[in-house]
Amino acid sequence: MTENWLEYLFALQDAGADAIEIGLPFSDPMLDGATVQQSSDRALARGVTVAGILRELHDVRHRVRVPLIAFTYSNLVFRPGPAVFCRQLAEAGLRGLIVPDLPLDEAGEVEAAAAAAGIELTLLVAPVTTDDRLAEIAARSRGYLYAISHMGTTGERDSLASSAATVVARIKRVARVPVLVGFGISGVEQVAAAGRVGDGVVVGSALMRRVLDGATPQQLGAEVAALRSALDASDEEASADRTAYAEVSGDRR
Amino acid sequence: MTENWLEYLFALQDAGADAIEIGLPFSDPMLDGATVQQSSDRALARGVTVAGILRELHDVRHRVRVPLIAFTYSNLVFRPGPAVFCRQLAEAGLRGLIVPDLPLDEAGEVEAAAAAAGIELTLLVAPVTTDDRLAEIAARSRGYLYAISHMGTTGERDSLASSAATVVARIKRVARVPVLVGFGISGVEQVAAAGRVGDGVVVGSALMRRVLDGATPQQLGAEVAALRSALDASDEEASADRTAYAEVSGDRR
Amino acid sequence: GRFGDFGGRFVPESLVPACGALAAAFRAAWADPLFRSELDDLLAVYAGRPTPLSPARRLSAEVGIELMLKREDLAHTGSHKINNVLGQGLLARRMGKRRIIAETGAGQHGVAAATAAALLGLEATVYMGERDIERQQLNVLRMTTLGARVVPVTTGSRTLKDATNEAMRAWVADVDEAHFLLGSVGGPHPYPWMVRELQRVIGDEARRQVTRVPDVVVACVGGGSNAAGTFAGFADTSARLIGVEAAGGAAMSSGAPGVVHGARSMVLQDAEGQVAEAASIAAGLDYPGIGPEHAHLGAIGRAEYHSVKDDEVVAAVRRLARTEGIICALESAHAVAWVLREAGTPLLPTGSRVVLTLSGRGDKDMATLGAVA
Amino acid sequence: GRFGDFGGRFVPESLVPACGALAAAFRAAWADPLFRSELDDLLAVYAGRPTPLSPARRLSAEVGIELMLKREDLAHTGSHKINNVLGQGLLARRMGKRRIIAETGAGQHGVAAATAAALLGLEATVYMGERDIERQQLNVLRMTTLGARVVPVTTGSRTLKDATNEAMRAWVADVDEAHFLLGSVGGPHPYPWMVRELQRVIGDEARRQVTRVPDVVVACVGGGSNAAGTFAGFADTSARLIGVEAAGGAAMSSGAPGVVHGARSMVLQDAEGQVAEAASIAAGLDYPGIGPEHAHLGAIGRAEYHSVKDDEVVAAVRRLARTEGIICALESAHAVAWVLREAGTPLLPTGSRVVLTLSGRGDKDMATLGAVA
Repeated sequence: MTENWLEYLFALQDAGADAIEIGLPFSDPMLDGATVQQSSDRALARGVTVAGILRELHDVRHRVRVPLIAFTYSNLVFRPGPAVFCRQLAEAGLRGLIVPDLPLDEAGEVEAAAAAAGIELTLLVAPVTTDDRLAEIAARSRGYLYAISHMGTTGERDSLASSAATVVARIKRVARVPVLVGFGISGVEQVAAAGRVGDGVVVGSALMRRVLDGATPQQLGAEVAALRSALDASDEEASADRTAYAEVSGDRR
Repeated sequence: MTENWLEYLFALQDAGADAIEIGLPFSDPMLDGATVQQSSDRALARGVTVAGILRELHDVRHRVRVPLIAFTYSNLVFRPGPAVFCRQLAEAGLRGLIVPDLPLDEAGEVEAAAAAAGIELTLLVAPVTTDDRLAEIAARSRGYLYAISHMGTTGERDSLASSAATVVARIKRVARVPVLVGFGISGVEQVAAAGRVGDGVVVGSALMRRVLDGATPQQLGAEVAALRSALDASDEEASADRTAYAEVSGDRR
Repeated sequence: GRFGDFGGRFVPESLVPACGALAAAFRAAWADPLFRSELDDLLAVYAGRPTPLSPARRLSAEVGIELMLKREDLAHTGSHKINNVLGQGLLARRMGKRRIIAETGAGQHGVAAATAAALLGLEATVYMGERDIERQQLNVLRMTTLGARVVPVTTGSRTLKDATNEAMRAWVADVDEAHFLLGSVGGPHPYPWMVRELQRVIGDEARRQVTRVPDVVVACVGGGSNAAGTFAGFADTSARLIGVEAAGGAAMSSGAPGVVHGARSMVLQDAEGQVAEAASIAAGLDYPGIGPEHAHLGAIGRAEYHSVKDDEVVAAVRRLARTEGIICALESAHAVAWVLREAGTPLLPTGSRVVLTLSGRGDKDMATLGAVA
Repeated sequence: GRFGDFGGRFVPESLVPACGALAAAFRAAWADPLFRSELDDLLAVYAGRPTPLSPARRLSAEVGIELMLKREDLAHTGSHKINNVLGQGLLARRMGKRRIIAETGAGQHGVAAATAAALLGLEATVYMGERDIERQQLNVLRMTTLGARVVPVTTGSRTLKDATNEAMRAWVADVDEAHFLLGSVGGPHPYPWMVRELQRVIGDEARRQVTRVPDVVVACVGGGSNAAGTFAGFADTSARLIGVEAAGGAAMSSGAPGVVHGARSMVLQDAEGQVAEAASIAAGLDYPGIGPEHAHLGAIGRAEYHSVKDDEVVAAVRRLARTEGIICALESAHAVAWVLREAGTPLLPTGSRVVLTLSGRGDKDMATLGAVA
């Protein structure tokens, strides 16, 4: 599991993921549930570093055909400084950045640094986000808009929150970029349901748990292919293109 | 040890004790040291009662040739009432009563009851007793005056307290009855030293410890005979008669 | 020192002069404005007095009375015991004593005595029953941290009664240098009077803090110092005074007149006068006697004494905690338990205005409470 | 919410509206005389305020300064934490919340939060690191006795840092019904400002209690709420303000600017920004961050921050206990240890007049202290 995280990345790519989220492990993942916390704790305990992950991605960047998006917390951005951090992402071949504890109000410096480095800073929208804020977030988010499907942390849930459809519908009214639906989505049914409302679905913890449980890259690829099919099926019922967006455990293996 | 306490009593009598103190065990012997406390605890735990002790003494009273003096605490006197209690003592053949937590100031009722029942209430004098109090104690004490040889509880000590000579000398100036020296006296040397200053010596804890350690009535008798000799020897050096006063464990076996 | 038929000074002749000197010294000190102001200053800037009188709003609403809590749990060291030890500590220093000797049951008095000794630069030796040492480990650690020597007492029931015997023995042996810092309103004169006077600050404050005289004033009673101090503030009012004993240590309900620890009072004892062992979940009430003034107040009918059982006490601690956010000592919870049991009955009619002294906080009892969970 | 370069609101979008509503609600409440008087009343008749300012006479004489102790150890629940929880508890009720969520390290804030919840009829859930649960059993029992649910946190270092993460996660999931009752001057705006305002009663009282402005005001700092509240009362005076951190959790001396738990402040962390685990004998200071206002006060030079080691802290608890009869919390003892170390040096010249906040009492630490005996 330690050494072959890149194999999982390529398995996901081969299975039809449209974009892949690269989690950079943080010691205090405030918005993540138990699966990501454990995974982060273990990775850090093993000596995994952000620099190491980016170096490995840099080395394989010619084989990557889908957008890679970094997902991490503010402190890892501010510690080196947003400008340095965004340049490092860009050099490693990443396309975007998501920082869940960096709301609009605090995002200015990172936005500027990202723009300067050619990194798309994707902002998040929650079910409780007001219309005014939503309008501004939609105006400033780059690459995607990330719809937090429910009030809670990341991690699998029994069913797609009813809040998901509502928030995505509100976002889509003002969005200029594709809307991804994330937080706690797992299984073909939920993926299909999320796909019916959004432009794409983020499946994070559910896949990570499979890896933690010992799935091989091949097995994980098969899972993602199944999700991809479910999403495509939902696509036929709905009107827009759908994106399968999988999170990989560069950080969280 | 349980059944034969009267044998100890007669062994002491045969060994030359001039008077014998009968401790009536109390649950909270505030002025007694560890030896008497343990002995009292054990006796009470075994079910020993004051009534039982007095009944046994009553049964052998024709064999007793020396004065028997009860030693106990106020609560055992007040619980039945001083009048009843003193009558019970008299009926059992006891001659006197010593109540270490009944100072002059509280003694009135017991004094009257004792007098009425023909019991001598012996009062105690401490090294710290003032001259005024000493005069009144001397006037009211019956049978003996009990000189507390040192400030502390009963129990053996390495040597006779220097306070003993001082307090006894003060008492003898005003005493109309023999002065006994007690508290923590053990061994022939201390008995001899105490005997040189007082009219008699009370040896309590030291003998009781011998009993607790398993001495037979015969062995205890031999000890007392030795103390008796020491006392008589000191008598030859001094001017007055001496009394060997031994405490027996009616209560404290 | 005499309260009707009760009180007195039943001590060995060796202690008579010391008791006399103490009574004289306290009488003089208590009449000395300088002593009083030094004590008042310590009570205020050191011990945190006045303690509040807290309305127990939620619990009052639940049981249909108006309950006000006199918060001795907020005093320094966590109980009313600090009032007494500061007074006696100052007195000991004034008398030129070098050290203090104290007895303790739950350890609250021992901690308070060790505290006063540390504050005033006196040595402290505290006698504590072996059984109490086991169940009040926290307080033992507090005492040793304060620099006191804690001496385990292994005789008798190995609780407060025996610790008191041992402390008195120790006092006899060092009566010149040592002050015996007795913790409750028992013992020979002048203790019951002196300790009540030092504790009357509880009742005097509460009297000033109420807007009008309450119908009922209630406090737990072991030896009875917090109750005596509370009652003193309301003795001349129409308030009914209620002392609540542990069912297993109810000297008033189940005892008989007797002489223990230097005073005549009510005592749990057998027919011959052997003192019984008390049995209470609250180490501070695990005592077969009661202060002589309580015996007197009960005899003349000025105060009533009731008792509650261990399980009522445990339930009372929890209920007060959950409704008012106050974890009181198991001792204090006896008063609470009585209120909970009697509220709405003829003993405590609906609508009664009640002042209840919470004598101490319950941190020390958490292990005990955890074990009966 | 902003203190120079520090502070802010680095929270998930899901919490932004709640933080905004909280800031607005607190601003309105704080300006509302009815709210203020209700809080002041609770602080007085329930929590025991004002707490005394005690002259430490014997220790002062020994070290050659004039030391005065602000006695938060005497406040209800045993620490200054009660000031904050009563304010936030009233605010939560005013905002219509049904329950509170709290994080705790030493358990003092958890106990205080559970207390306020019980008093005000709110449900309480307290997150506590598994390691802290082990070393602060007493406080765990207190919280459950008060009716709170204590949730063990098993991630990361299993201490306060992780308990805070978990509490914030729980808040995200129940942001409508729950108020996140943060215990220190960290977290997203409005917490650092709100908690400092609720704690400034410490400093305001002390300021009124001194006869003239002291030379030095000193308090321990973990998150820093007792220090922030104390400093607030002396910010506009000439007094030097000193915060004392644990050597193993010295965010000011050994940390770097960072964003943790919703605010930018000084944080112990590695070169990439992974937050370090603190290590202190005092669970309440076992935290890698510090409130953003402290970071600012340090940056502009208004306050100085120093650190002391565990062994100095243990010695300080014992010395204060033996000279003044006060067993303070291991947290508070950091301030005492600094005074003991520096008295007579240029940092704290002989004759200095010092106000030191004793943030809490040490009952909870007796087991820890016993283990290093």
